[in-house]
Amino acid sequence: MIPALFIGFSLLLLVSGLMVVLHKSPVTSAMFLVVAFCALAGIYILLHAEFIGMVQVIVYAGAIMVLFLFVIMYLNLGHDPEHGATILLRRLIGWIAGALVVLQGAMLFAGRWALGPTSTEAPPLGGNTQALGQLLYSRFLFPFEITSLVLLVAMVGAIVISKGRSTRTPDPIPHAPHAGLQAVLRPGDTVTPPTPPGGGEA
Amino acid sequence: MREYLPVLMFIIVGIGFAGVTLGVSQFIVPRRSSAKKMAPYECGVEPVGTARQRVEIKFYLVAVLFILFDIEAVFLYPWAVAFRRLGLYGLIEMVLFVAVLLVGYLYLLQKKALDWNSPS
Amino acid sequence: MKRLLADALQKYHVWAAEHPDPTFAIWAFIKIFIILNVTLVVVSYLVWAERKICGRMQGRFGPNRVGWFGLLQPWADVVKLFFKEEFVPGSANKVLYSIAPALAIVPALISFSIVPFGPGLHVTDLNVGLLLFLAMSSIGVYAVTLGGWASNNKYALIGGLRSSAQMISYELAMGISTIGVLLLAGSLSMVDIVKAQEHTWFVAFQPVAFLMFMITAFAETNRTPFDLPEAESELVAGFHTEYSSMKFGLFFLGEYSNVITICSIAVTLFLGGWNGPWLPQSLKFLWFFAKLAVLVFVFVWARWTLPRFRYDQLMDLGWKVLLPVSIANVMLTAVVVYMRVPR
Amino acid sequence: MIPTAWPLAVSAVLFTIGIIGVLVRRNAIVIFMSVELMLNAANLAFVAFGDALKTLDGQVFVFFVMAVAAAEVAVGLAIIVNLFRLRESVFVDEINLLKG
Repeated sequence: MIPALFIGFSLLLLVSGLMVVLHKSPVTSAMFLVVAFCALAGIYILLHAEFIGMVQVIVYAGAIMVLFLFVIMYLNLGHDPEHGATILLRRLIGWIAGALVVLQGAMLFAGRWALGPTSTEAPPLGGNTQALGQLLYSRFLFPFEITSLVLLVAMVGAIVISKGRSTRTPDPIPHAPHAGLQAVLRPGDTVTPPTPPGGGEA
Repeated sequence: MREYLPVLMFIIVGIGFAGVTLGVSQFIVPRRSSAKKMAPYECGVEPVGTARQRVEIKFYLVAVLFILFDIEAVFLYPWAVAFRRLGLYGLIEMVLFVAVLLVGYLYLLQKKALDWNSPS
Repeated sequence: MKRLLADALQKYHVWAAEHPDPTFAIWAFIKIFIILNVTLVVVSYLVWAERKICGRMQGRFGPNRVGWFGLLQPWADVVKLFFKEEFVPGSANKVLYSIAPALAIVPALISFSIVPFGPGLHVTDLNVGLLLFLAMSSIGVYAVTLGGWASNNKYALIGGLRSSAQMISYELAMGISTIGVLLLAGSLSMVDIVKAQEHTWFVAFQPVAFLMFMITAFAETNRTPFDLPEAESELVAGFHTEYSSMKFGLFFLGEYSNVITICSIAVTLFLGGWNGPWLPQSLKFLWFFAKLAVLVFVFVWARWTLPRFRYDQLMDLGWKVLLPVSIANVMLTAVVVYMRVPR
Repeated sequence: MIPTAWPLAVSAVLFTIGIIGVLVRRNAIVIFMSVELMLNAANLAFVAFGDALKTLDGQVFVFFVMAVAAAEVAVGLAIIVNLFRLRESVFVDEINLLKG
């Protein structure tokens, strides 16, 4: 019963992972990534990592992907236009890598690993979270305190970069290509030639 | 491991219920669409321009700060559950952790990153 | 007849003893089926109750046409919603447009799997129970964001963004305000939390956390005084402007079942779940539903009395008041628990 | 029971999908999502080995990887947003500020 569940979750994970990469519109690939994270949370629970599974849904599927959605909405992205010579080259890389994936998967699934099957009984000290908590705050104290510094740096960095130089209007790039903007809007929309980017907009 | 089975079944039953409801309503619903009905709703006025405008930067900032403080909350859960065995060391560790993030929070307040009506 | 029943039961016990797993699965499925139907009926009658109470508060009757005291009103609504015409806006993203309502109702229902209604009456008792509720409420944000974005409508986009920004800000304060309870109970499993409240409910030790949990509960379900993004006077109907017929019905159902879910979690965490003085062990679940009814009444009552927050007040309250207060509360509880725990 | 080879194979395949995404796609946001996929593939390998050797160290490490990944996404997307403000496009081919 458990292996069947594992295979189900893995298929869901790999298919939605592929769809993230292949789909045209970024919002749809973001939603496939959310599905992939939930499938991954299911796999973690099967591997006796319940707390990590729940944290995965809360942090990745619930917080990081919301940020991705907000940024995609902020950037007002339509579909990704496919044009230019790079298409041919990219298709080639895609196929080679695809073959690599299939070969790798088959080889690993068939391969015998030295480690035995995973255990069935729950980890020793009571609930998973309790044991994790004790371990995390005793042996892994140092990385835990460093993580708070990493978060602090990220907070300050994000605020500085995004609020950044809004007071000083950024110098307009002489040849800023409008093609980019044109590519962003769908062909159907008419747009009056925009003023060169870099006006003091918020 | 067995107690997670009902959660999975609940997920499947929930999705099934939502799917069946939407599916049934697809068949029953009368379809007399016209160009007027299909246009986005603008309180009866003729829709102007595309609906995909630019969105302010503040929503981005709220989401970023949400992630960082969410990580802090997630670190608090195992600490809270295992607090009785950790004792004084656990308390001191967490006070340090929260103090560092408090510095970030004060920076956030000082820079008025989350003021909605301040013209940024 | 009785003999037939007796040996059928006996045969069932023999079969159940042999292979426990399938019996566990069947019992779980029966519980889930019951909970799903009971929730849907209770939610539709909550809608009816809200309209009745609102009527009474505003000096009028509320629905009393359909059936006795308007009791058949919810069924009339459901049938109406099924048969209303559906306008899918032209350039809307069809797939995401129809997924959003499902995302509104499914997480709210799943959180019921961990709620302990009575001493033995819970679908499942996970040792990370509370986190499942928080995970499901963070998935609920997508219904609002996608609903706003996919319906390709100016009001819906801005309303959807504002509601999701509000929901994630308050979800943070909700997560941290539950940590005080974890410190006292020492476990994430909901049944252990309720058992830890045998003598004194946690609302006695954590009044501030309970108050903050209720405030975030209002914000999390987008109800007054936090429903500015979908207020009539503000953005037409916020993120569900472009929705009609059963899709709007699912959003509506999702909001109300979210109210019931959050209230039952609040009862389990702070008001001692099924603990109550006089009732015998088998009738304890009545305590749970009594407390649930009181909390849901507070939700309905607040909707028709409190004025609405402006958006910047709402965000300031979330970030500048609730967050620091809840972290301070966690630290204070930790110090007190450390002092009081016998060495 | 689940033989350890299976989660490791899934993690390897997921990592390769992440690499494909980074190489093939032109949109900076989708590249960033593929990096997230690669990070999660590494997390899966951690948990698989942690479970096989019956220690919790694997899970603690996944915990820290999540914290760092969150910080990385926060700052990375801030950079992408600023790039978009400057160049009005988020396609990596057109962002060549360093060109002479």
